Amino acid sequence: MLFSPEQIRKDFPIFERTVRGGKKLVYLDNGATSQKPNSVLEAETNFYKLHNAAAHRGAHQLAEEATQAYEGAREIVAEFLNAPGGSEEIVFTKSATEALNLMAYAMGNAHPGNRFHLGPQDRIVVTEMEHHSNLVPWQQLCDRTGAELAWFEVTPHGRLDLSAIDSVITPNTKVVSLTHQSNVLGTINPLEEIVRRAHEVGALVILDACQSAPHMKIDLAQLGVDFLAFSGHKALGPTGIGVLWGRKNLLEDLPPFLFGGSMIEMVTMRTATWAPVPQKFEAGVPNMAQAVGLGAAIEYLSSVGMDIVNNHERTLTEYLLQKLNSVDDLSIVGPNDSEARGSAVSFTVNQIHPHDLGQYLDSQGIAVRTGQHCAWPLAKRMGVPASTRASLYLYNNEADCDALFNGILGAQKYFGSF
Amino acid sequence: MLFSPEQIRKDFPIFERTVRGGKKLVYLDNGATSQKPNSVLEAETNFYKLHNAAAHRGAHQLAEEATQAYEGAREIVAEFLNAPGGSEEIVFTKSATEALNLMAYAMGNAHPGNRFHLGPQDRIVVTEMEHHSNLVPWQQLCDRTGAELAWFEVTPHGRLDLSAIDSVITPNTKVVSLTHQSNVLGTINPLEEIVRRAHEVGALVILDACQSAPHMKIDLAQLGVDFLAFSGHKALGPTGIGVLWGRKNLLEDLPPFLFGGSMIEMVTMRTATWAPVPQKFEAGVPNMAQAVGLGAAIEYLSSVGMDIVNNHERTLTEYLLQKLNSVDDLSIVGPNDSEARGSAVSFTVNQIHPHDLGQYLDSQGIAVRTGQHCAWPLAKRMGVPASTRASLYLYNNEADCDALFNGILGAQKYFGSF
Amino acid sequence: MELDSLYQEVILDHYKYPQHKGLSPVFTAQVHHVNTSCGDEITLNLILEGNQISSLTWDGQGCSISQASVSMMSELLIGKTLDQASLISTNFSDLMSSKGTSSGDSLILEDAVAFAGVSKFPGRIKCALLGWMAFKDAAIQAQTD
Amino acid sequence: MELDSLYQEVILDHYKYPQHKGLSPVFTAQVHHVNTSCGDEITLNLILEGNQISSLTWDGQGCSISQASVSMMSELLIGKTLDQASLISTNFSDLMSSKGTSSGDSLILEDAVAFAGVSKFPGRIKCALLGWMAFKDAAIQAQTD
Ligand SMILES: Cc1ncc(COP(=O)(O)O)c(C=O)c1O
Ligand SMILES: Cc1ncc(COP(=O)(O)O)c(C=O)c1O
Repeated sequence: MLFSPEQIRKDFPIFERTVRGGKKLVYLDNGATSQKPNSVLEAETNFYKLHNAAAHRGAHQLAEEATQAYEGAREIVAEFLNAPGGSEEIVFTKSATEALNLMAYAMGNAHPGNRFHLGPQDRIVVTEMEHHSNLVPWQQLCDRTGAELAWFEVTPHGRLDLSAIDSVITPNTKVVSLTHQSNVLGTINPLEEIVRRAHEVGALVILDACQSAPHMKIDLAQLGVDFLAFSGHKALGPTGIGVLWGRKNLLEDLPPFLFGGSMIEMVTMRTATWAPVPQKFEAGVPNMAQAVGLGAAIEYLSSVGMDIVNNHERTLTEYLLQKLNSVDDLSIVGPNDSEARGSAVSFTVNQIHPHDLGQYLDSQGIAVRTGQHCAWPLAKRMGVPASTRASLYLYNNEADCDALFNGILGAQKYFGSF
Repeated sequence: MLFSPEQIRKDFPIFERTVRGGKKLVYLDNGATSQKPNSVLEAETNFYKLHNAAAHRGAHQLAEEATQAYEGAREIVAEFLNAPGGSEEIVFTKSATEALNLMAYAMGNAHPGNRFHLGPQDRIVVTEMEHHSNLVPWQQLCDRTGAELAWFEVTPHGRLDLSAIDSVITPNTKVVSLTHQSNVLGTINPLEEIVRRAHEVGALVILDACQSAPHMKIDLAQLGVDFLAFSGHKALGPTGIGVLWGRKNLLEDLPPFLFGGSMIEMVTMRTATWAPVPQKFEAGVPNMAQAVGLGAAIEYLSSVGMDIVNNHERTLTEYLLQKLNSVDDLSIVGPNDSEARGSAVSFTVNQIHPHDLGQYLDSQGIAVRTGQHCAWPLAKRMGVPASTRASLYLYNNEADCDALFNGILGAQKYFGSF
Repeated sequence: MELDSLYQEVILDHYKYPQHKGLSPVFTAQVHHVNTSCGDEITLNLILEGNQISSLTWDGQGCSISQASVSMMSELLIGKTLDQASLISTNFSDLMSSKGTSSGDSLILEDAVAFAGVSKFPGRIKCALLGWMAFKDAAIQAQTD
Repeated sequence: MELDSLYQEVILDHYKYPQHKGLSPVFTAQVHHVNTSCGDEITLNLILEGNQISSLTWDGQGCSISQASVSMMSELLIGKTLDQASLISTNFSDLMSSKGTSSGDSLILEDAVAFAGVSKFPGRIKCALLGWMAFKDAAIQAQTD
């Protein structure tokens, strides 16, 4: 079947509603969160209607079915990412934010002798384009352990400056944690060089795949990174579910993070030992329905084909960039061409504050994001305290880009005419 | 309208299915997780179909509606608990387990001078009947800070032994964290005396309300505790949502736990400052649909009336205890009368291992929990390495208790006859 | 168009020609406030003479709503006593939480009643209140220092 | 009744009259395993003479499935070489993951084919494997010590 965003859209019930007094919804805020196809809603609802029980607990039929549904979702995620060690390498969290905090706190829990243990002699490397969720946890870990935080700078064109890579990733670097694709600039980072250098000095690489996993084929057997995090809600899945992938031997060495039911082996009043991975990282009755929903989301994406999704977005991004570049007084924040960039496009329009531009676009039914996009240091570096971001997904089409274009022209007229 | 569990059951779609080859589902595993009424499923689905967007981000209509739905759920929870400081005292987490870990980690993050700071001179008090989720986080916090863990013992009748209260809660005690109702014994703990003593020495009281908030009216303005945690999924709500309530001034003093988007005020590459409560504790795009679902669950419970739910459970528990007590060779683990106890009833049946009993009951369509119920130290203390637990909720009736009774007799025959 | 109820002409005027922008070199109290959800910033210098606001100057960056609001606020509060200012401030806050049901008391708020429309846009209320929150803080600070 | 395929008579027999229960005072290797989901426990003592299992004794508490399984396993493995035991063990694991599609190789597993029915009950597979996992560990330990 030929790919058609209009056809895809029919699977997403939200597009049946209108906004702001009957306006067609032009949803260009996919970088913040994606819309959900019916199959995801049905998967969650069916779980509750038919199989709801506490997974891994109780010997009754519902508990068995709940366990199968939950573990089935784990298999789906493992296959989606092509996890070399299979589903035991998949840890469900509530979000990418939790997954990244898990890494930072679990490392903080490592005792001397454990490979994850950090001290004042160690270095953690991030980049200037990180989302707060992949920056602040590391700042805090450095505060607690005395480790040093270092980072790659961003060039005026919105690329990582790797010119000093050997002095950024030093031999005492333990972890390099960076985003695969910037949620502001759209920039896709060159992993190969970074992974090579990190592994050369024995550092582990953590990839924030929030903006990549939903939009391109991730092949963990190829990628070379050691851990990866993403959120379900940006990938057509439910809210309240995230994924942490890690190499099995590393997950085994990593101390646990949240403590409680289901993650223990034995407990006395003073001590506890841990269950095998991935259970070791999943304390409490899990977010089962959300995992099942994420499984359905991934099956939806896979049935379309990640390469097709990616191709569509690339073509559409090119179209969008061309449209935006034809607007007077508009500047793209980040790569202005479609080379190594995803479909998040941020820009400023002279004289119109992003918040006002966003408000005008909203009045036309166009949903975009405005502000710093949870990346203050990047905003400062790029010299744009706030910007407007349009971000695309498989259900967007040229008409959406045209609507944005016309909306911006309308705003220029509206705010210019007083 | 007269309360009728049979009528209630019609709102819960799972009871339309059968198990184990056509058997009626007798669901007595509510201590593990509850079933969900249609209104909860619809609330979640409607959120996704109509209002899905990232709350607190973006100036478009969907984002406004998502924010309203999410914050509306917060108001509902605040009212349900009668939180003295209103909805700003409600923090959404993924589960009670996360809420309790939040407390432990956040305290671990407190610097000297902060009232939550812990050192080797300080004591944390728990009880022997804690669920692992309210025990292991504190063990670990003690490990990290050098603080001392102490606990109330449990009597052979399954009550807290408060005889030594003054030497358990000492003047150097910073925190007393205990369960409101034991998930194994059903015991409801006497809070008044504990809160009084704790506050006398300046300690804060954290209440694990997992097994109480779904089953009885909680009035925080009366209860006297300082923090409270419960899970949505045990209270007719979705999986993947939990609540931490804390007094506003305490939440303001407590350092944050998860770091990332939405919980910051300002961020540089080296430093960050925090948003006001409750946002300070909610990093990342929140579990919005689950919060909305929990709101619907609470509205369902409130429309029935928590006092009516509680009365029903008390009457039914009395009936259940009477039935169980008439079984030869059956011993109740915990209080054998209905005084100060909830509707979780654990027991052993001579000769039949709980796992085998549970399996037999399952073959009859009866869902119970078997094992240590995430409370190993308590199992050891009570001298029962494993037990079988039946736990009731508003949709259970006498017929369910009769089915259990007959099931136990059947198991005795089945396993006794070989 | 509904948008026009948000972007009243007087608001856009103040945005274009902000009043009392540019910080006084001296002050009784100085505060810096940020709208964490969008990053709008404002610095406010307050000078009291006795109980009276003799100067209120500011600098900042942000959207038309936040900038126009602080501009109009300065005009409105200069010369007032702290008590009067507190009354005006409460009045403005109430207007913001009116969800579009109030058109504002023009005897108290004067031109600032133009912000009535903002109360229908929950995402923008924080913008309109940014300067007012800063003033509240500055007033407390000036009185306690 | 489907339950009967789980609780074969020979299983209940072994549960009632466990074989080789009671730990030998000496051993080549001793291991302690726990089923974390239900708390069943087992301690296993293995004595090797050269490559041959000369004694396999155990103690533990748990459900009929876990206890009968270790009892039958002891009977089956005593006298075998480690290689033979490893083959039998693999065969048993395969049977457990067969989801009810296999009835087991009675030439290799003898009475232990009675556990074929367990494979239809995902919640019980761990019970049946508890003793076998312990043995696997013990064998590795005995060879590396
Ligand atoms: C008393 C008690 N505390 C804590 C928990 C943990 O709740 P959850 O697993 O939903 O995080 C439970 C239930 O599992 C419980 O019964
Ligand atoms: C690059 C990046 N990292 C991390 C996050 C955090 O994801 P979440 O808020 O779902 O935890 C986001 C999105 O908000 C993101 O775009």
